[in-house]
Amino acid sequence: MSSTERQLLTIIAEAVLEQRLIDLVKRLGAKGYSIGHVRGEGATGRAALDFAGPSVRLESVMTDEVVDRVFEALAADYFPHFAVVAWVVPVRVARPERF
Amino acid sequence: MSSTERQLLTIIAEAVLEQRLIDLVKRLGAKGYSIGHVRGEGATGRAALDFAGPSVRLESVMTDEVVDRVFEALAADYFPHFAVVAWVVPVRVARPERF
Amino acid sequence: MSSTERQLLTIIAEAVLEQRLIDLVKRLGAKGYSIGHVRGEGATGRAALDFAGPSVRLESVMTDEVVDRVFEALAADYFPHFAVVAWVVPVRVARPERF
Amino acid sequence: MIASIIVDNLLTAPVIAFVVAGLATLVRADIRLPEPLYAVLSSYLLLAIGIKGGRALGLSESAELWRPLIAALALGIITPLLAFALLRRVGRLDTINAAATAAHYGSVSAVTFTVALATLEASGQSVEGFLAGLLAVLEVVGIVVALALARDRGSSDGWTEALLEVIRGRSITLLLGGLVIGLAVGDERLAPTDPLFVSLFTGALTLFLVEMGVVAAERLRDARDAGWRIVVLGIVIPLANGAIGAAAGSLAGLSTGGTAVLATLAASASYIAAPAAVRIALPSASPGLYVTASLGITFPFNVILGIPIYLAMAQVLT
Amino acid sequence: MIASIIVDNLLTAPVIAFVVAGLATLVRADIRLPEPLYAVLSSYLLLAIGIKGGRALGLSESAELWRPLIAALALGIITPLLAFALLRRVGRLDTINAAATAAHYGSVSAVTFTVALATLEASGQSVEGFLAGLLAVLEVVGIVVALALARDRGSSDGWTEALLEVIRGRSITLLLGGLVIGLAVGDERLAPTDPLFVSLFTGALTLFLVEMGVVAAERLRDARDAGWRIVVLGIVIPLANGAIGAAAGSLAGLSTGGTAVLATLAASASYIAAPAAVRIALPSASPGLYVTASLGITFPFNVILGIPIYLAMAQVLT
Amino acid sequence: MIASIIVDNLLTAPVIAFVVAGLATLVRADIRLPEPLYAVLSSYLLLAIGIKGGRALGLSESAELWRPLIAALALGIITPLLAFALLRRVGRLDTINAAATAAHYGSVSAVTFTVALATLEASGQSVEGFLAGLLAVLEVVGIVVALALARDRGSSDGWTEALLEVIRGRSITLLLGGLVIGLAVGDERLAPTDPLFVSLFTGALTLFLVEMGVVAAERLRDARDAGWRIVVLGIVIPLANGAIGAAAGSLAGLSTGGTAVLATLAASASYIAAPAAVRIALPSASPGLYVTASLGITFPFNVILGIPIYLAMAQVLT
Ligand SMILES: Nc1ncnc2c1ncn2[C@@H]1O[C@H](COP(=O)(O)O)[C@@H](O)[C@H]1O
Ligand SMILES: Nc1ncnc2c1ncn2[C@@H]1O[C@H](COP(=O)(O)O)[C@@H](O)[C@H]1O
Ligand SMILES: Nc1ncnc2c1ncn2[C@@H]1O[C@H](COP(=O)(O)O)[C@@H](O)[C@H]1O
Ligand code: NA
Ligand code: NA
Ligand code: NA
Repeated sequence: MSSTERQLLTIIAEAVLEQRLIDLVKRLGAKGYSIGHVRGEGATGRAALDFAGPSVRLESVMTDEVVDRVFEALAADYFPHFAVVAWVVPVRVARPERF
Repeated sequence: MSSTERQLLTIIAEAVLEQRLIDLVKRLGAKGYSIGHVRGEGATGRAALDFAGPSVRLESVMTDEVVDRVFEALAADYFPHFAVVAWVVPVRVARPERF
Repeated sequence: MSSTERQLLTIIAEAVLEQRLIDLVKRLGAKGYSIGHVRGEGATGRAALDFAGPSVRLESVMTDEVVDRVFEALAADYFPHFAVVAWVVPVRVARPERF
Repeated sequence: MIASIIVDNLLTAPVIAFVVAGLATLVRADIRLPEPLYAVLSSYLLLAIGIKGGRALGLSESAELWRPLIAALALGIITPLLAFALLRRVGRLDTINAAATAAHYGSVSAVTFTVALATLEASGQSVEGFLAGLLAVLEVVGIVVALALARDRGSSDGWTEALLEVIRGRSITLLLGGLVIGLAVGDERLAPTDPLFVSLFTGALTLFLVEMGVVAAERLRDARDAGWRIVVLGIVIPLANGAIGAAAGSLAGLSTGGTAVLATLAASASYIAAPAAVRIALPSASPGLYVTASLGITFPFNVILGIPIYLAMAQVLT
Repeated sequence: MIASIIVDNLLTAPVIAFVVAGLATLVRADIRLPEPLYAVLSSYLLLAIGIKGGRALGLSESAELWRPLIAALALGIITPLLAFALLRRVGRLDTINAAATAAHYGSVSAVTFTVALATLEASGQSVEGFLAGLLAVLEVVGIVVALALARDRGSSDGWTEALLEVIRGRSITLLLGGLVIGLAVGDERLAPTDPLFVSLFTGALTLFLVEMGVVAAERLRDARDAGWRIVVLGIVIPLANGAIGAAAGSLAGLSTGGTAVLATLAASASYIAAPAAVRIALPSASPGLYVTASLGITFPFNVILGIPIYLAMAQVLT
Repeated sequence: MIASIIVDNLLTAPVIAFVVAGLATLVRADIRLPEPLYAVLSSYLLLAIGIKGGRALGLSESAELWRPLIAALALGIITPLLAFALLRRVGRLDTINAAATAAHYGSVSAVTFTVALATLEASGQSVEGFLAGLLAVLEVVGIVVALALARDRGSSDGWTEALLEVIRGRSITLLLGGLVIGLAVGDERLAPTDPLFVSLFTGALTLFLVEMGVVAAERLRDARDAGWRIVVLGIVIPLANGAIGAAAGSLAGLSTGGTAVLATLAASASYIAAPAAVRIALPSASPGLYVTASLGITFPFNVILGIPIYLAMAQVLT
């Protein structure tokens, strides 16, 4: 395979944010995303959040520029008040034009 | 821990491919795999695919040779007609003989 | 974003271990974790394990020290008798104090 | 008299199921039902309530409806304001948290409503069918009014978004969808669906309250963090709102059963629609506070003691 | 006459539920039922239809069965060929896409079949019990014939794989499993299961059609991309196939009700078994085309208008 | 006589459903029900059995209960010991694996119990209501005794953990929760929940046995790896334990139906609570062995042939 690099961004967030995060990554340039569901604990404490169902686990493979933009937006609008964590890993992909 | 490297391959694909992808990675030498389910969007458009249920998210830790073989097979048989994306990350594992 | 590195540990294990693994990573210093469910195959064979439901997929972003401690504990108490695999990837995070 | 009504309410299958599951959870036994059942049963209950309401609506004169509708609107305005005032003064909450919590008390809990219906049915009281329609009205209005309080004080962004979330959300849509289905199909042609939507209703509610018992008990554990003022208000606010609701019901000319149900609606606190809306509109408010109050304190209080009290109020006032 | 049959069909609970949920979705309200319910209800419906059929089969003479079976086989050959011809000529689709879509019209929709049964029951018409067996036959044959068309033209690889997928897939297995259970247990000993498999049937169908309303409405939105020719054919093909089915039913000596149901089967388009098989056998065909046609156009057409039309056809022909 | 009882048992809907689903799976057809249904139905069955038991308990004299309770405790001690001896001697298993497997035979299968109830009901036999309570006792005691065997021989760590897992686990909690609900609410006030917990019971069991047929058939495939000794013991142990159970039942003064059910309980092998406990307490034991034996061999044997045999034993002994 070609060894083109892209960034895999994983976001875990409380359930009410699902649609908002999808809109966010698409608006900032991600060409695709996948969503699963998880349960967990972090700084916020479990009980206060899971009334709305399991947390969202969004993953999206994107370019470096897009990942930076998304992180900025997360830091500005979501980190302060919502239960959200995110991390980034470089991945190798085929068909780089698709990401 | 020992710092042996292996490759973590993640494949996301439309639901009808589930059994076929399992057979593929096993046939080409993967010693294990895990399957979860996600919903998402990409180049294909959501609506045309989810009639068969959520997409498959297959992950498998494998050797470099196996990952190359799987990628070739994906490119030959699945990328052209099916909704499939895949990416690879190097991971550290214990008990490398298990992968 | 700041480019602080942390380690993302992924553990896949048979269902009965769910609560035990959560307790383990918390006790050894992880500040958070997320749990999803998968089905798969590995060295143990599928049939002998899934009576208790789908396997656990735990992921937790942690410091290098914590990841080493967790791996040691896994090797001592879980690898010998239980169906468990684990791998580690370095990830970039924002707000490193949260992990 | 109240004692006997309380016993009558307590000994119904749904309420006992709630109590047993709650106690089991408090002693750390796992009586949780499988996850998908929660969502399935709550959708079923909403749709079934809606269908029942629409069916009854089809048999009512529209002239009967105006006064109860006005009563519901009035309650949707008064109850969150009263809750807000109490939460500010007695509860000592800041504006944001007081408004966030008031939204829950201004809105309603469909499950509490349903338990009231089951209790009244068990005691042979009849209830006006159109009350399910008022449930939908009250669910929205109370949230709007409370969020407006916070907005006036300049601290809500997601306001319209939050509102759309409530109005287009599943709980309203299933209820209204059921109403329309019930109304359009009509009493007679609905008969073949009765085994599902009528006969199974109380059993399904019983099953659902097993799950609610678990969830409420888990919340109750958090009550310590919320503080005793919240615990007290979690009982005082529903009693106050229930009294106002009973008064409104009797003024609107409802039957004793209908008045008891309207009082229950006024007294009940939302724990699905309101938290979701508030989380968006007032993200800085603390869910630990408002979810604990509505789900951990007020919900069990209403189910176990409140409903018989509101029924007694209704009997006095009608 | 047709007008009154249409109204009778429209006002049943399942059809109204479908319409209400579809309209709600078109105005972007979320009336979707929880995800697990979809799979659970569709398994339940298939098993219940099967059991009902097997039970009736146990009470039938096997001599009655030959002519309807031949009729079904004939329909399984004729209807996909007719659909293919129309899709090529009128629809201007290439061979692959025409064959892919024809597989859907050659196969059947168990839910459409079920709505027809409920409608006929509501109007007091009796129906031959063994029709559930014909449903299983038709489900497979039509797909095979259409895929053979594409294969002849050299463009299907996953052919046997696709076929096994259909034959061993859940929808056939649950239906046939139910048939065998119904046949083996027999009418009398099945009585204790009646509260689940008989009494709840119409209610469960109503609930299922809420979900189908959502899904079909989402598909309908895609109709614009598919083009007006597909929209027209999504109505013309079922009408043509329905007429052929009605003729076949009356030739096979079925009752009026049975003829109407066979016509409905012929007219209905698969949206579960066929898409899965076609996706494997003809991966280059466009799902946006065939799923939109069968689920977004033909399914709602049949449920709302088609079934009463096929019943009218049956009344004329028997 | 046994032949006719076997046929009577075989031809009930739940048993035929089990057989049909098992055969379908053996020929690789996919008749699996959607995943969430498995968990939902098993919770429902446990709760419904519990409620039924609690209701009957409320109508019993407590004096009647002592002797059956002692019989159950005795069975909880004797049956795992007998199983252990057979598995060591005849099965040639090491201590750990023998104890692990014995825990399954010492414990019970609520579904096997339920099939026995349905069979007896179909044949008009009445059964003491309090047996559901004995089910809860037997479920725990047998596991404890067998794990104690392994512990004595120095090889169990997770012992208390494993025990808490069983006692606080869902299957015990739902059963006991149901008992308390049934007892507290009482026969009369439970009536509104009958459509769910009584009428639907046999149908739900039938549906559940479809799923069990799939699961058991998958296990049966693994039987080859487990060896023929395990296969033979998977039939001999339940027959031996069943005979002891029948003797205990008649000594305890149970009715014929009650004796047959107690025998069935003694004969049945756990495949939910025991595997989970054993996996924790004896992680080095092989699940491929004990799950195959209890789920792949003993469960189908009991459901198809065992229950009528235990009924015949009960008829001889009472
Ligand atoms: N260190 C972590 N590793 C993995 N997931 C985490 C971690 N911290 C938090 N999470 C997930 O993110 C959610 C919200 O985190 P928080 O905002 O810290 O409460 C939690 O419920 C977890 O599911
Ligand atoms: N950039 C991406 N990141 C993560 N998941 C993706 C991405 N692109 C596509 N996917 C997933 O892969 C599926 C098929 O993609 P596609 O073939 O592009 O339609 C989508 O439904 C998504 O779930
Ligand atoms: N190479 C692998 N890649 C991904 N997941 C694996 C791999 N091997 C095992 N697993 C998962 O870990 C579980 C237990 O593995 P094992 O202990 O090897 O049976 C399996 O059921 C899989 O879900
Ligand atoms: Na209220
Ligand atoms: Na057709
Ligand atoms: Na036993």
